[in-house]
Amino acid sequence: MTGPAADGGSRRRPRDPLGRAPLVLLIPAVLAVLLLVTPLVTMVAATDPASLVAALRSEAVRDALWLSIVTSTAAIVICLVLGLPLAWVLARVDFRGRRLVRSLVIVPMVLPPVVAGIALRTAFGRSGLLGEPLLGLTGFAFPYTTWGVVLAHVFVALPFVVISMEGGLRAAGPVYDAAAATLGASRRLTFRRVTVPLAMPGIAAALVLGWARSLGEFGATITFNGNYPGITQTMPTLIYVERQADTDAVLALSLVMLAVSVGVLVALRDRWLVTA
Amino acid sequence: MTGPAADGGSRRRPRDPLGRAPLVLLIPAVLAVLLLVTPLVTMVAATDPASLVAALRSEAVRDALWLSIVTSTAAIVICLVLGLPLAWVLARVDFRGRRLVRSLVIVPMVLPPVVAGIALRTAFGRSGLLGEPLLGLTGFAFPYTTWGVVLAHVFVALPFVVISMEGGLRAAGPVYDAAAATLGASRRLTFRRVTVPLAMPGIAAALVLGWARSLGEFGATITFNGNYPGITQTMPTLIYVERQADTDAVLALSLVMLAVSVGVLVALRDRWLVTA
Amino acid sequence: ADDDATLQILAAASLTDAFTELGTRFEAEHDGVDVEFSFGSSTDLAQQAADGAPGDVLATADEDTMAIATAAGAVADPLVFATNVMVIVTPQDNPAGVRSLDDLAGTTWVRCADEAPCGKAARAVLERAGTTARPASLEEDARATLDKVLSGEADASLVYATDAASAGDAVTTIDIPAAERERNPYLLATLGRAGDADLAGEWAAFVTGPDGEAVLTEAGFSRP
Amino acid sequence: MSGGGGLSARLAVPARLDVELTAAPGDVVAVVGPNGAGKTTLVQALAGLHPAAGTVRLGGTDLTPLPPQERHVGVVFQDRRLFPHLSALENVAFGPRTRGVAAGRARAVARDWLDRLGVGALAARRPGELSGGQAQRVAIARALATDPALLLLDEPFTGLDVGVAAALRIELAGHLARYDGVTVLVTHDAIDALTLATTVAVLDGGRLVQTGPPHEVAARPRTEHVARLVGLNVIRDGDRHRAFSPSAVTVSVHVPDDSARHRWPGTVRSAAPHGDAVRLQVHGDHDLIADVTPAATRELGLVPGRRVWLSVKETAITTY
Amino acid sequence: MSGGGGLSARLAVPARLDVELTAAPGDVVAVVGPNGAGKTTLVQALAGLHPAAGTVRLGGTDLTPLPPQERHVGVVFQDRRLFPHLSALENVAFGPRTRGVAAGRARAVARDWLDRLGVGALAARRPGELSGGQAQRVAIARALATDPALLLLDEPFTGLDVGVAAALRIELAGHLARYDGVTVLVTHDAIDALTLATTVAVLDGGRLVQTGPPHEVAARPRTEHVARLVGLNVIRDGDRHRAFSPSAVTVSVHVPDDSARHRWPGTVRSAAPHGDAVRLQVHGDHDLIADVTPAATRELGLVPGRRVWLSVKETAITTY
Ligand SMILES: Nc1ncnc2c1ncn2[C@@H]1O[C@H](COP(=O)(O)OP(=O)(O)OP(=O)(O)O)[C@@H](O)[C@H]1O
Ligand SMILES: Nc1ncnc2c1ncn2[C@@H]1O[C@H](COP(=O)(O)OP(=O)(O)OP(=O)(O)O)[C@@H](O)[C@H]1O
Ligand code: MOO
Ligand SMILES: [Mg+2]
Ligand SMILES: [Mg+2]
Repeated sequence: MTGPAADGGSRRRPRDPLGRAPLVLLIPAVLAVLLLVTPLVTMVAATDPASLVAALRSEAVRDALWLSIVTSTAAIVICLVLGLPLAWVLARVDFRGRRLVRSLVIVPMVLPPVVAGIALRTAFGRSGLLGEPLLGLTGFAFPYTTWGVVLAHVFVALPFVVISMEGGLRAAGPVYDAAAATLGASRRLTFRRVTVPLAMPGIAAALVLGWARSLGEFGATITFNGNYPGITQTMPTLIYVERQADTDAVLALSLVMLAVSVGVLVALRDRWLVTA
Repeated sequence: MTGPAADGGSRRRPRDPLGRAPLVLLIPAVLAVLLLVTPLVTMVAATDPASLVAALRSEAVRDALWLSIVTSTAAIVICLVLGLPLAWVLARVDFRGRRLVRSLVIVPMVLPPVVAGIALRTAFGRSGLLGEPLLGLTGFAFPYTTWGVVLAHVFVALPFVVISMEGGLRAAGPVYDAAAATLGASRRLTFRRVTVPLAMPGIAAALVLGWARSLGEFGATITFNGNYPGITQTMPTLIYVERQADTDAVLALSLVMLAVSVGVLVALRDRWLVTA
Repeated sequence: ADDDATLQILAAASLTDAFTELGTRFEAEHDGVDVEFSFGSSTDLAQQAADGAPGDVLATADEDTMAIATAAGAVADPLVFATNVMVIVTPQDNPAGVRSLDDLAGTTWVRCADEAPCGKAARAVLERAGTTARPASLEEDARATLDKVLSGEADASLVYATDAASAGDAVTTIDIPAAERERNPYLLATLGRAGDADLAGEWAAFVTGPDGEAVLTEAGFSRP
Repeated sequence: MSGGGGLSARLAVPARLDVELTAAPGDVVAVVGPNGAGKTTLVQALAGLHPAAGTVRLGGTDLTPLPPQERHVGVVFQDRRLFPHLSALENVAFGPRTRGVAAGRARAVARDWLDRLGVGALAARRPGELSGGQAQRVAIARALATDPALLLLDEPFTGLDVGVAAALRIELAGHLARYDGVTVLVTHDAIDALTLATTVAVLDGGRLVQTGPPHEVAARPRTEHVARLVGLNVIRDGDRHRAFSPSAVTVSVHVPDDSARHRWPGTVRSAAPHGDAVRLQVHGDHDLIADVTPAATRELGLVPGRRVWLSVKETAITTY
Repeated sequence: MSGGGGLSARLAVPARLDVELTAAPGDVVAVVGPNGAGKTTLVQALAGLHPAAGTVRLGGTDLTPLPPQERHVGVVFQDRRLFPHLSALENVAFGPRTRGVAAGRARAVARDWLDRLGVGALAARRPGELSGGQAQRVAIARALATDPALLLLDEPFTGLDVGVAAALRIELAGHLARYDGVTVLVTHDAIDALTLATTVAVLDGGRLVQTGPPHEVAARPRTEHVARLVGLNVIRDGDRHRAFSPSAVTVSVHVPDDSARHRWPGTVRSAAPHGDAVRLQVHGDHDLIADVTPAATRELGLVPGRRVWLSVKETAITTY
């Protein structure tokens, strides 16, 4: 409590005690950033400012942007609700067939999005295996509805979320689960109060991955749900359709999407992505 | 060494000491698996066996499959070479602007694949900002070549790989880096002998994510590279073209892709995906 | 014709069936010639052609997209080699009992998006007929529109006659009288940088010749 | 012995543990034994954290089928396992909270325990911001705060400074005196075993080799490890043991010509102050310890490496 | 003192540490102090692992600008930090390997160290498969195997059983006697400080409050912590200290009427065997310790809670 010297007011970034990062790692890292950033920069440069203004004024753009945000967010909430338990089971429960389940979970990632849409149709379409009885019983069908968009997003994003979360949960050592158990915490409480907070960086990163994947998703959505403004037309769908008519507009629309997503990512504080 | 009782020969899976997994986690986990697996099953059921046989016989399919595997594998190797250092820098080096770099790295994930293709064109296209001088100097241009396919795959998969690896590297505690440093290991050696082996489960999971993403990639590839059989026509591109002619064939082709990818995923032993 | 020449054709995806067949016939007639296709959306192809993508011939599904290539100086003097017309298709058993555009109201039907070539045609037809029924979806392209009927996801859709023809017995095709006056053209042009302009020219002639006529008609196209 | 009311356990982990342990309510069982003897394994098996064959009964309840969260144990782990994402206070309040204590009350209980262990001022810090000994005290507070029926302390005084360790022994002795549960205390320190325990259980190679009241085990150690622990010399003679105190050992630099019947040559390995005496470790046929006066140490030059003779009178030896 | 050849450090970590430390080549500096005094912080700062203001010079070289990997230190971390993915052998061979020793030779060196520390049989196990004390020994082997110029041992005997700890002290004493580097040994155990150290440095609240040869610090402790550590009573009297041995204390249950000038009332907090005596902790105005005979303990009923009077003769007190 009574320290030898008061903490200086200056909050300078301290020199890393382990020394400078080696060039053999810095150089590829810089290359990687350049590879990812250059196309974004050139795309911005190639965009006609006039069409950007037009895009921002367009009601169709606002609708699509809003729908994109709503459906991606809904999808990621569902991915959290379904995916976190699945990731936990894969990380913590030692059951026969775990390897198979993990492989099956990865498979939808491999499907080209359009095929994912077709697969969804065979299951949940109006004449799909589950969709047909559902329609008969309730009169509800996923295709052509916003729910269908969310379903497609979940199907595409969930594998990324689960696999990525599983890594995070494994890193949040089971020794703390054991400690919590001796303190009387049920597995459920342990999950909520210990495992999840400890794995939070990984979980958050997984959700960002999933959200981004879902925001850019288009093939499965359009194949399964079609494209109707205000109902199923997300930004990527609008961009795709628009492209057939007006290439300039595509860049402008893409920029709008980029701006929104960078805004969201920066707004999620650093610690939500990964904590130091 | 001299134990009180010999280890029984039976290798039964021991009961989890912490008790059964709670239903509140098991139920959503099962739902998640069902959601992901049902469409795959119904898709298999909907496939006409005859077209499956035809697909397997087709030379175009074999070419495209081979190209897909080659380009995805090349892409993931590049993702490893560039992405692992970048992930390490994001996880370990405390530099001004780290948050911004991380956001920029995530952005390409948000781009709909077709837009990613357009962005790539503005940078690396024959008349792109970098592509034009490159073409002028070397006579080489990325678009419409297998290199272009690999570039598109890297652009699309790298963000997933980096963000996911960063989580893994963060979990491989820096305290071990410090221990290695006191034993005389340079940061480079520490990276190779300590950090990477410790983060292996996360790194492997990230590579699987990236490989899967790249295998299913199609929008950026076809936009940036066109669709030339044997050169740029990957499985997803072939499936796209085939869809214009024959939906049955699409299912058959997708199944072939699925089978191959499940085969690869299962072949990568459990420990390569995530170790217990 | 030359030995061991390759003819590289960039063609709208809706031409996949017809051009593949024509390619086989062309190869049979031209010893040592290899015809290769790069199918894609007309927009993609036109842009790629403008960007200098390898290829000898560009075939697009409408004038606007061909204009992209023309404007870039990649092609000159495109020619219309076929036209297409809108029809209604329903699943084979026509569950919603659609007989004409007027029956669309109240059913789950789809058409192409306004921005797609097939969407422009569909909208023109619908406007001409005064139909105001709202589709469930504005599809990305003609094939996706057909697909919705084929898979039972839609009761009806407006597609090209060529798409209907490719689906064969799987669908019931209903002609639209008002559509005849909204035919849309398919254009073909030799790319400026064609490796073998002669061969490209021969392909144009072949497509507009008797073989082309036979195959294209079989596929549901009409002559311009 | 019947385990009615107290603890009665029979546990086996292949190749690591095979013990039978009973204790009456209120008992404090000190588990001692060399590294790798299975002490931690025993603690974990009792807590239900390590799969083990056998049964554990406590106060008439059969704990065997119960998972750890229903056994109502309190554990100080050898590797501490404080939750890194929670403050010291939250770590300690965790147990009461899960046992249904209201949040405010749980925090008050936690704060009280932290105060008792002298780390109340650090309540808001996370484990990563504590020194080793500070963290150890938080770990002890966390285990005690749940008021468990079975208290399992795996080397709880590790890393504590002498003052705190002494104070904590007193605190713990007071607590354990009022406590009618069973305590299992793993320790490498004779003081813990002798001051806190009602029973000492000596573990070696996964088996219990001796159990009994502290003074008895201390007086008649059956393993070299316990002899070292309590500072006695023990020599095995067939299946009997002969024990004698280090202060009964006479050290000379020549062959002794006195009446002592027992004498051994050896080499001094170390010399260190022990109370008012100097304790020598002598290596020979037997490894023995001898306490001599500081004066003698100087006069005889008893530094490491010195060859010496040790002798003990028969009357100073207990045989059992 | 000049640091020429030896260690000369001046280190400050805001609010945690501010010390100046010098040591000659071959010196073993025992750093003692209560929990949270800054001992681990000092070790980490010397190793270059904790950002600190100041300078560190060793054998004429200025280590200050050097990162840890170039300081050639050997560290036993308080939290061990064995590489979990490497076997015990690989952990120990890691240092020699990075210092350029050929693989086979490094493994031989590692095996030798593991053997010396009695864990050679566990060479193939990973840290997760070792008991606490076994892992601790591997950690010590790992630090020693690099033959460092500066050896930093943070509570190296933690979790070791008495036999091993004693053997290890002997082993280490031998090693350190031949060693011309500087050793900094953090410990809570008086025996370590007294048997292994050439200098004892007492840290409190981040500052060095006393430095000197072991016997001097032991004889004239300036902090209560050191007094406790060496088992002396120390009473502060203005800026002077008065020390006396626990065996000089007379315990009575009534107000003593003898000639002793110094007497204090108090309550017995604990009674534990200490050598052949019983050591009492007595709580009063001062917390004092007193050694009495087991017989006296029984006769006077010196159990915890008993009110007693302590007295010391003036002649038994050292004032400094
Ligand atoms: N995961 C494991 N696999 C194999 N053997 C193990 C494993 N964990 C521990 N052991 C062995 O089991 C034995 C008992 O270990 P345990 O941790 O119970 O010892 P301990 O008595 O607590 O020792 P210490 O005093 O060093 O803490 C040791 O020999 C140890 O090497
Ligand atoms: N990350 C941190 N942030 C703030 N304070 C810290 C942090 N780490 C340690 N401290 C404090 O610094 C002081 C010195 O800690 P240090 O670990 O050096 O103590 P120590 O002397 O090694 O104690 P011990 O004997 O318990 O190991 C302690 O009071 C501790 O609470
Ligand atoms: O350009 Mo198309 O033929 O509508 O896909
Ligand atoms: Mg242990
Ligand atoms: Mg410390």
